[in-house]
Amino acid sequence: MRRILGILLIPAIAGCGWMIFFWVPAEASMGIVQKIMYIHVPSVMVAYFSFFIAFISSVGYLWKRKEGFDIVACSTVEIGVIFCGIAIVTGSIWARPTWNTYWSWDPRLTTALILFLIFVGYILLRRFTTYGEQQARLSAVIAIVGCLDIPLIHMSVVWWRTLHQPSTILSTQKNVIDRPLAIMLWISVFTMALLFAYLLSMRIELEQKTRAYLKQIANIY
Amino acid sequence: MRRILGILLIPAIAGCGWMIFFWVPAEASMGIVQKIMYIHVPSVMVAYFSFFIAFISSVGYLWKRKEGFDIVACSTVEIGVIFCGIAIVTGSIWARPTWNTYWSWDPRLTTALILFLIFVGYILLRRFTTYGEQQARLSAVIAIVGCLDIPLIHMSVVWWRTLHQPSTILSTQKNVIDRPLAIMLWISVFTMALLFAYLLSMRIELEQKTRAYLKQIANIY
Amino acid sequence: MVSDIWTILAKDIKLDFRSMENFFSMLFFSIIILLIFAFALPADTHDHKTLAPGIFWVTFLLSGMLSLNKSFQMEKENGSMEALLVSPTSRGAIFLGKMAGNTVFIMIIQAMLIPLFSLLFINTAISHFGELLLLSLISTIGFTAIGTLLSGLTTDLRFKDILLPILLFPLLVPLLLASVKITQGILWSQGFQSELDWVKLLIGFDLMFLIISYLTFDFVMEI
Amino acid sequence: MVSDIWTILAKDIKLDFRSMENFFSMLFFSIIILLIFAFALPADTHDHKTLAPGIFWVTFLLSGMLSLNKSFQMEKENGSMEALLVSPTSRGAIFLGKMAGNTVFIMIIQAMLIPLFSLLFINTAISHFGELLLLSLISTIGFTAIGTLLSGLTTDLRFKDILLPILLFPLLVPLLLASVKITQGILWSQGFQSELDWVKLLIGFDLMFLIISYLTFDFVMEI
Repeated sequence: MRRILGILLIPAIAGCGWMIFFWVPAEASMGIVQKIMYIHVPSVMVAYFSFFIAFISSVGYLWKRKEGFDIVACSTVEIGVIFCGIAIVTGSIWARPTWNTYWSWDPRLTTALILFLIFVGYILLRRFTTYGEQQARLSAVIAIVGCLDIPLIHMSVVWWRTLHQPSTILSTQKNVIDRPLAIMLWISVFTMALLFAYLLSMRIELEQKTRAYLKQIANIY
Repeated sequence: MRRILGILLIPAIAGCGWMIFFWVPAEASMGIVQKIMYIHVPSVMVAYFSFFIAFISSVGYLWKRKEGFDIVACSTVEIGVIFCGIAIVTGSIWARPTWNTYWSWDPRLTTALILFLIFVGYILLRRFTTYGEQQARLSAVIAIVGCLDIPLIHMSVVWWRTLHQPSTILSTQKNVIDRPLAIMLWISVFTMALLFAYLLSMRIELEQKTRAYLKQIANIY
Repeated sequence: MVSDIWTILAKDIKLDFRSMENFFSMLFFSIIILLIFAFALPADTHDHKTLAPGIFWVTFLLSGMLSLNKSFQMEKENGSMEALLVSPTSRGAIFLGKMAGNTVFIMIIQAMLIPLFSLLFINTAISHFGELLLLSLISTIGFTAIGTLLSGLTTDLRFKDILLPILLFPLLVPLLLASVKITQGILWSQGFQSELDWVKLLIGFDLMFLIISYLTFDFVMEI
Repeated sequence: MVSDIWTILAKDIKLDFRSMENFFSMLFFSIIILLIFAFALPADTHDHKTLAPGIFWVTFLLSGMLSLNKSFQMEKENGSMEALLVSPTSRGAIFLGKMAGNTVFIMIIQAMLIPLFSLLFINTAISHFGELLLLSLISTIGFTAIGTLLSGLTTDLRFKDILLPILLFPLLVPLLLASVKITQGILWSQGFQSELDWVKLLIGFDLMFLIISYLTFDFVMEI
C-alpha cells in the first residue's frame, strides 16, 4: 500500500512541479511570486487536516485507550507542524512583494503561527516525558484543548486585525481566480495530500518500530 | 540606656510636632503641604542610614561569623524598609499638589522605590528560609549586593529621567531654604534619628529573645 | 460535590493566607513587573495611554502563571496529592476547588494591582475600578480554567517551569486579545457596551474551557 | 583554575545541547513572549518603533530568568552538587564556569531572537545585528554575574520560582535602563557613540558585579 503511494508520488510531484512552472500562466498582477501559492495553500490545508486527525485520534485514545490512537496522534502532529511551518514561511515570502514586509499580521498567517506554537508545545511535552501511558494521556489532553481553541483563536485574530485597519488585503485573495490557476491549485492540493499520506504512513511505521524497541529494552531491565 | 531613649523620645516627638505646626512658618510657594517634608526628608535619611548599617553588619557577619551581626542586619533592614515606605508615601503626597500627580518618576522617589523592593526581597528571603546559619549567610549576600547597587541605581534613574525631559522639578528642592525651615528640618532629622535608635534597640532585643526561644525549642526536639 | 469543592477551596485559601509570604511575594512580583514596564517603555503620558491596557494584561498573564505554578506544589511536596486522589472526592470537585482557589487568589492580587496600575500608568483607571475588576473576574475564570488543567498536567514533569508557559500562553491568545480590547473600551470610551462582541467571545471562551477542562481533568489526574 | 572553569563550561554546554529540548523550549518561550507583546501593544509601525527597545529587553529579562532557573537544577536533581562542592574545584571556578555556560546559552538565544524581533517589530534592527549582539553580550555578562549568584543562592529554597525574580529584577534596573537607552541609540541614531555614558555605566555594572558575585559565591555555596 505504501509502496504504491511512493510510486505514485514521484510522477505526481514531478508533474505538479512541471505544471507550476511551465503549464500554468503567471498570475496577472502578482507575476512569478504568485506561484508560491501552490505550495502555501496546500500546506495550510494539510496542516489543518493533520491537526484535525490528531484531535480525533486523541479523543479516541482517551476513550478507548488503544495505543494505536496515540501513535497516529503523535505522528500526525509532527507532520502537521512541519507543514504549518512551511505554510508560515511561504506565506511570509509571499507577503514580501505583496505588502512590502515579511510579516504583516495577516489573520490567516497569525492563526497559523499560533497553531504552530501550540503544537510545538505538544511535541516538547512529549519530549519532556518518557514513553508510557502518562505521556499518551497528557499529550492527548493538549491536542484536544489546542484543537478546540482553533475557532476562537481565528475569530479573535480576525477581529483584532480588522478593528485596527480595514482588511483591504484579504480581498486580493478572494477575487475571481482564473480557471487554469484554480485547476492548478487543486492539482497541487491533491499532490500535497498524497505526500502527506505517504509521510504519515512512514512516520507511523517508524513510531511503531521505536515503541517496539523501547518495550524490548524495558523488558530486559 | 533604652529607657533613657524612650523617655527622651516623648518630648522630642511632641516638641517636634508642635514646632512643625505652630512655630515654623509655612513655606511661601507651597503652603501647608510643604510641612510633609519634615517627615519625608528625615525618613529618607534614616532609611539610607539603616541600609548602610545592614551593609556593614552583613560584611561583618560573613567575615567574623558572629550571630550578633546577623541580628543587627535583619533588625535594621526591617526598620529601614518601614522608613523607606514612609518616605515613598509622603513623597507621593507631596508630589500631588506640586506636580499634580501622585507619581512622577522623580529620581529620588524612584530610587527609594527600587531600594524598598530590594529589601522587601531581603525580608521575603528570610521568611522563606528557616532560622539558621544558612539564612544568615544568604541574606547577608543579598544585603551586600543590594547596597552596592545603590549608587548605580541612583545614577541610572537620574540619567533616565533627565534624558526624557529637563528636570525643572529638581530645582524646586535645591533653591535656598529659609533659615527657620532649615533649622526645623535638622530638628526633625534629629528626632527621627532618635526614633530610629529606639526602634532598632527594641527590634534587636525582640530578635534576641525570639532566637533564644527557637534555640530552646530546637534543643527539646 | 459542592461541599467537596468548598473544602478544597477553603483549605487552599487558608494555606495561602496563613503564610502571607506567598501572597506578598506574588503582589511584589506584580509590582516589579509593572515597574519594569514603566522603565522599559517610553514614559510620556500619551504613550502610556495607548500602552496601558496591554501592560496591564501582560502583567496579569505573568503573575497569574506564577500563581498557577504553586497551585499543586503544596500537595506535591508533602505527598498529599496521592491521598487526595485516592479519597472519595471526585476529580471534578478537585478541579473546581483548585480553580476557585486560584481565581480568588488572582482576583485579590488584581484588586490591589488596579490602583497601582492607575497610579503608575493611567490615572483615570481608578475611576473604572468596578468595571476593570469585573473584567478581571471574567478573564480570570477563563485563565484559571485552562491554567489549573495545565498546572495539574505539568506538576509531575521535569521542566515544568518552562513547559507551563509554552503550553499555556498560545492557548490564551483569544483571552488576551479580548481583555486588551475591552480594557481599551473601558478606559477610552463607553465601557463594556462598546466592545460587546469581545465580551461575548470572552464569555464563550470561559464557558468552553470550563467545560473542557472539567471533563479532561479526570485524565490528567489518573494515578 | 582556568581548566576547571573550562571543564564546567564544556559540561554544561554539552548537556544543554545534547538535550536540544532545553534550548528549543527556551527559544520558543522567547518567541511566545515577543508574540504576546505584539498582540497586547498597539500595532502601528510608529508605535512599534518607540516601543521596540523596551520589548526586546523585557523579553531578554524574562527568558534569561528562566534560563537561570535551570542553571543549578541538573546538579540538584541528581545530587551531583555535593560531589562538585567537595571536589577540589574552587568555588570561584564553579561560579565562572556556570556563569560562562549561562552566558553562552543566553547569547545563542539572543542571536536567534534579533532577526525575529526585527521581523515582528522594527525592520531596521537586522541591519544593526552586530551592534545589537555586542550590546547583548555586554548586558548578558552583567545579567549572568548577578543571575548565577542568585540562582545558586535560591536553588535550595522552597519558593525559588517566585523568589528569584523578586530578588533579581530590582537589582537589574541599571542594566535594563542602560540597555534600553543604548538600543534606542543604535536603532535611531549613531550607534554606541551617542550613548557613551550609558555604555560606561553598563560596563561598570558588569565589572562590579562580576567581582562581587565572584567573591560572595563562596558564601552562597557553603555546605
